Amino acid sequence: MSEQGYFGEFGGSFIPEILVATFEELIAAYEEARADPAFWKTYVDLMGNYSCRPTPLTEAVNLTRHFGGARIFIKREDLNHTGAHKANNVMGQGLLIQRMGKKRVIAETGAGQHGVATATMAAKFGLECTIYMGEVDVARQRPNVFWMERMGATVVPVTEGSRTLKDAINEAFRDWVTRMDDTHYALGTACGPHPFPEMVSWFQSLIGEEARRQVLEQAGCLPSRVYACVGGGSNAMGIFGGFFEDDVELVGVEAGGAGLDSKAHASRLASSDATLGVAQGYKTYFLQNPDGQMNETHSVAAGLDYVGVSPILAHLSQTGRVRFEAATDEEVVDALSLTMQKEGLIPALESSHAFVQAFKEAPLMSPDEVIVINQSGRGDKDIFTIADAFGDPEWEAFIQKKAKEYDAR
Amino acid sequence: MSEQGYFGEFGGSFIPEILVATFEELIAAYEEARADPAFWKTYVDLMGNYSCRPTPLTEAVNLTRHFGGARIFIKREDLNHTGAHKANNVMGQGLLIQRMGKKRVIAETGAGQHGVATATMAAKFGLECTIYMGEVDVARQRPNVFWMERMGATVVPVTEGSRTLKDAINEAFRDWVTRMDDTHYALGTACGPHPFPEMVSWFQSLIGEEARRQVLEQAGCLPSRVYACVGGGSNAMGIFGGFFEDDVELVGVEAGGAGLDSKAHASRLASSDATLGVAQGYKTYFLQNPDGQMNETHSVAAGLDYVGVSPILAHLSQTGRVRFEAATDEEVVDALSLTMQKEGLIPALESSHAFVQAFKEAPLMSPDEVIVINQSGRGDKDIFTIADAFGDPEWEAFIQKKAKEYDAR
Amino acid sequence: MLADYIRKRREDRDILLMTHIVAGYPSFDDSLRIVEQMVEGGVDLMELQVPFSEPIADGPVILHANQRSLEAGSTVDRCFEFAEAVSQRFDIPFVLMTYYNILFKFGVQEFADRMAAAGLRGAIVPDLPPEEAGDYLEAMGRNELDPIFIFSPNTTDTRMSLISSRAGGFVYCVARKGVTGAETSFSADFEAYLSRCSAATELPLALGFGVKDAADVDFLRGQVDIAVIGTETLRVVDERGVEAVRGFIEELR
Amino acid sequence: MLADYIRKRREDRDILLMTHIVAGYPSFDDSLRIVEQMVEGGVDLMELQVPFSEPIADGPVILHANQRSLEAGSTVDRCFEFAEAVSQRFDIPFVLMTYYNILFKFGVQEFADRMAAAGLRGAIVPDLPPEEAGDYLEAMGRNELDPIFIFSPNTTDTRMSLISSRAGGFVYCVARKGVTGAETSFSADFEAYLSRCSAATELPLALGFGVKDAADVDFLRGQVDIAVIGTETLRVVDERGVEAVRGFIEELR
Ligand SMILES: Cc1ncc(COP(=O)(O)O)c(C=O)c1O
Ligand SMILES: Cc1ncc(COP(=O)(O)O)c(C=O)c1O
Repeated sequence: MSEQGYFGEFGGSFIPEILVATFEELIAAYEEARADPAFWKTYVDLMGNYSCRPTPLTEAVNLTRHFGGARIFIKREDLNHTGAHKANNVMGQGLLIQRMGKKRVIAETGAGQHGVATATMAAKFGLECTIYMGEVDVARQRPNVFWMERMGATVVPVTEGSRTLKDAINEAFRDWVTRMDDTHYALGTACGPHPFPEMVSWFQSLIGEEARRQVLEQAGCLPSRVYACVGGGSNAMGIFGGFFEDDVELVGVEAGGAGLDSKAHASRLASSDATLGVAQGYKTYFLQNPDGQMNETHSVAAGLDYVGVSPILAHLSQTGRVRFEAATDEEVVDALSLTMQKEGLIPALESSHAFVQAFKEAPLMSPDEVIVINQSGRGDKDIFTIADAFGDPEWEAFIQKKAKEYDAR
Repeated sequence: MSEQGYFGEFGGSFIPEILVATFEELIAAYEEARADPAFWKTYVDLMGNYSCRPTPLTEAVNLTRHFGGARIFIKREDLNHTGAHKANNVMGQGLLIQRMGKKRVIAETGAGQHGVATATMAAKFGLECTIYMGEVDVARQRPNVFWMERMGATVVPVTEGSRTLKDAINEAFRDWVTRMDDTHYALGTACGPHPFPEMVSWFQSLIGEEARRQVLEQAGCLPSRVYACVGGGSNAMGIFGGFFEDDVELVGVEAGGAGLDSKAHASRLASSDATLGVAQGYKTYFLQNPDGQMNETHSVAAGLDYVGVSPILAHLSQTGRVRFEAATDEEVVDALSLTMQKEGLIPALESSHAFVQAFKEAPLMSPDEVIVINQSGRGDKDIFTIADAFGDPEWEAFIQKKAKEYDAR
Repeated sequence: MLADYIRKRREDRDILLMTHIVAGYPSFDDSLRIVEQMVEGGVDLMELQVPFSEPIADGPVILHANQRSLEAGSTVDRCFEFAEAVSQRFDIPFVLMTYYNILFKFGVQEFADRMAAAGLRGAIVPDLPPEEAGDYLEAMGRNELDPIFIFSPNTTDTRMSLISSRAGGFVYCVARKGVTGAETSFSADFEAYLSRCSAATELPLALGFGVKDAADVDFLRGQVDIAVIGTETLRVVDERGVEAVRGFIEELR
Repeated sequence: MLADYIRKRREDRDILLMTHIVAGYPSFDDSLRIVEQMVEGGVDLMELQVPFSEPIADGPVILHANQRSLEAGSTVDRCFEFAEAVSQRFDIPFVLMTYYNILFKFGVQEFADRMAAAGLRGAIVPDLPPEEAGDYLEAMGRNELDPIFIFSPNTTDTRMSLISSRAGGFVYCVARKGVTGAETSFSADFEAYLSRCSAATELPLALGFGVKDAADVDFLRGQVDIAVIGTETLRVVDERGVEAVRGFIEELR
């Protein structure tokens, strides 16, 4: 049996027979592209001309002063077109779609970030586009649905299961099974069957490549530690990718939700609640019950609220190359608030998880040391969630007034 | 009498005596900075490390194909940190504030874009910050108010006059008069008393500098025409600045609102409704009644909804160097919609005005010709306005549901 | 083994019927009554699906049944009890259908042992390709259980041979691209596909995904050994009640 | 000219009072009654403000009055009629106060002519610095109207001289940084400031911005020629009605 797509005991490809040919085609296209330096150049150029890569590495002078420890640098994936690192993966897969000659793209989305990025890519590449999104997420992330629809995508609410991200993934697979000839499924994170974990990580590796170069240039040395939040794991794999060969500690931060002992979290690797399993086409740690049924998870950040985790990260956790921590919802809101006030940056709630852990450790480090935090996305897309997280009464009054205007129509 | 700050018959400095010394100080600081190449370098570096300059110039392949005329390139100011060209000016003035040793910054804001940019800069530079915003705008642009407050700024609703942008400017001057020792007023556009029109244009000239270099690199030639929307005129001055010496037609697009013959517009130079006047500290064309009282203006784009216009642009209109056109609200929504669907870009409603005019002209031009549109900002910050402009019923239902949740608390 | 049963039974019948239920949907009591109706209606073998929270290869109807069964408290243990009860009580072979995680979490070896103990005859695990099935095949073999695999129209000939070499009982042929229950249209390529399937394996062939009435069954007569009726019986239960199942099955031949 | 009137009047009074109204606020009828009350209360001269939609140098109270007057339909023409009426009827000098755009749109020359025709004696235009005032000075001069300019605490000595050289009637000294009506605290620097003002000009000095009761007026006695009561009378009208104005003025000295 082929060991393709395994990272230690994690990964693999657990897919229905009907998708096997499609995956073979995808793997072939991916491997061809990966072996072709012109493809990478096209990709880098596209990201330079359409998004704003290289994204800056911003030195957080005020936060550094505030904590009085390590020098803090922030990698600014929030400045990507559509507002997050998700754009990297999606544009890369868009180029692969062109290579494969497909005409339609589908994707799952939780928070909506990956859906917006995919709809954007589809518009740019002239592809038909369907986005699967849990009904619960459609309801709470309407702004993103609005943009996807305006960009010409069809957004299909998924009404089964927990009606969130994992169900949207299932539904996307269901679509793919019926239309694999003309359709590519652009999975949004470094999860799923081979080649997705590896391929998505490859596209995201731009982040780490740039960050390594930039930190050497700006700080004159490698960082002691690099922090990234971990949902599926793509932004983390992206930035970590630049530092695997270096003596740099890599720290992944998962959603601690209401606390690791509350069960209301989404920590697969930082908690001991997850166990090895096989679902959604791959083997990794899942938050599941003893029967193997997936649990409901919780996080203030929709993008981290997922039962599984990249098999590559599961492996790196096992080997000890990446350390995993968790940040609670409350800590996240505090870190976000501090970052806004000190630096004028608005990290996404997802990204803020990485900030929490960095803020815990920076003060204990020496001023000679440097750390890098990956700001995977911008928070201003999530005003509904963030305003609720802050419990802003003026915001509530504004929405109530707006609703009355609509009622009066 | 000094002719400082005049552009033809426009401009000047009509300020209360109490501000004269403050303006002298500002002018001195500005002239010193302008004469100091290190200042510009610091500014460019800051914009490179904190925002994502140079912002890309994106070739709009699909729109070009759609219109079948000139090759369309789009300058991506939407990718700036905080989502618009406003950041350029604000960060530049931030550096000046540091030079002057002031501890507090104030600003007016209409749409909220400049307010958010200023609050961001204040957070980054550790300044106390007060933003004046018309009460009407506070009510309709609550998301921006939310972000300003989270960044630590105080937002003061202005309850007099039309309670919009011009009233916020008046109020900011009122504040400045009482606290000019420690306070800088960071005006948001290329209007107001000298040195603001010239200084703001200087900071924004980064846009044109980059765009010229990029279009030569990417298209191999200069553009035939460059399009920019014109509110106060800063983004237009910014991009035009790169092409003044060239044989390039410059087109400024004002808010046509409900149509130029409706009076419900904000076209100072493209319509014949405006007359020469002196207000808010400078001389230019104003939309005013025969007594010299300012009219109420209208635009779907809050950032263009202003009675005056940059004295520099008024002059360039008079000399014929810049051509002025107007785009109606309806045309703007159509152009926005097309741009989203064809390119996956979301121009701000303001920026969409420039797209309207470019779309009218591109099909009539030859495929050998190149045009550049300045996408001054991103539209996704304005979802409330854009959703209303589209009349999206699902959005309304979402808001109504959200309001009910809040009601139930 | 199952293949023998199927070949034997085919001596009397020109096509066999295999039906499918989701254990515990709408309840275990109902499941039992549905099995009863099906057996009385004359089905030749049955798939019992152990519900899984992420049934990636199932269409909306079966997906829904999985969810409802779990919500009603269905557990793997309870499903085995149910399987044991029906295989003792009814004189047709039962095979289990579920997703790999259910086996994996249980322990693949233990799961196979337990299947055997419950009197089940084989298993269909749609998200377990033969490449990943080492432990599973071993466990199934040790318990003399048939590992049923799937062919699809885009499975290459080489791969069909590979699959066949691992498979037991019968091969489940997917009639068209798509998840269970979508509208089937037997295309021009259909015959070519079926002859590829027959050529690739000695095992009997079952054809599934979308079979829903006597006309569909008629069409398959002589072409495959087993017509699989999956989603449609769930629809009958949902729309016309448990008691309608027997009549529905009877009308199929 | 005004300076002579002021010097003359100062022979009898140790301080003069100048009050301010916004023409047409709350209405022109009320404005007339307020002037009447003020004159009866003994003010020595008055500022009539022609409302402007963008009164950049005025504080909230006067700003508000500007807006309300305009909303009530006040026009420049109506303000001139009003000015003419009061200067005919009352035996004190009236000066006009407004922003430059009102003059500019009207035509600066025509505006000055019209002021003169209405019997006004001078004008205060707070957003017109002397550097921009060429046309204005000429027009005022031709009509023998006094162009009243402003000193502020951060006006340099040189600039004071420049301003003084252009000014007529009196110089309006701003007592503290700030817009009209803000709380005044006469700081230690105050005396130094006033002596700089006196040294810079031969013209009488008026002191404004924030004077609000007899104590304030007392404090100014002997230091300047004119105490300007601006915002405070508007407050009296707003809070205690038109009829209270006379008493308020009388109590000031
Ligand atoms: C801004 C942002 N960061 C992080 C994530 C988590 O995904 P991943 O772990 O794949 O980077 C998301 C997912 O939506 C996101 O939107
Ligand atoms: C995105 C955007 N574009 C344009 C403008 C208009 O300003 P200006 O004419 O100074 O560029 C604004 C003002 O808020 C804006 O937000």
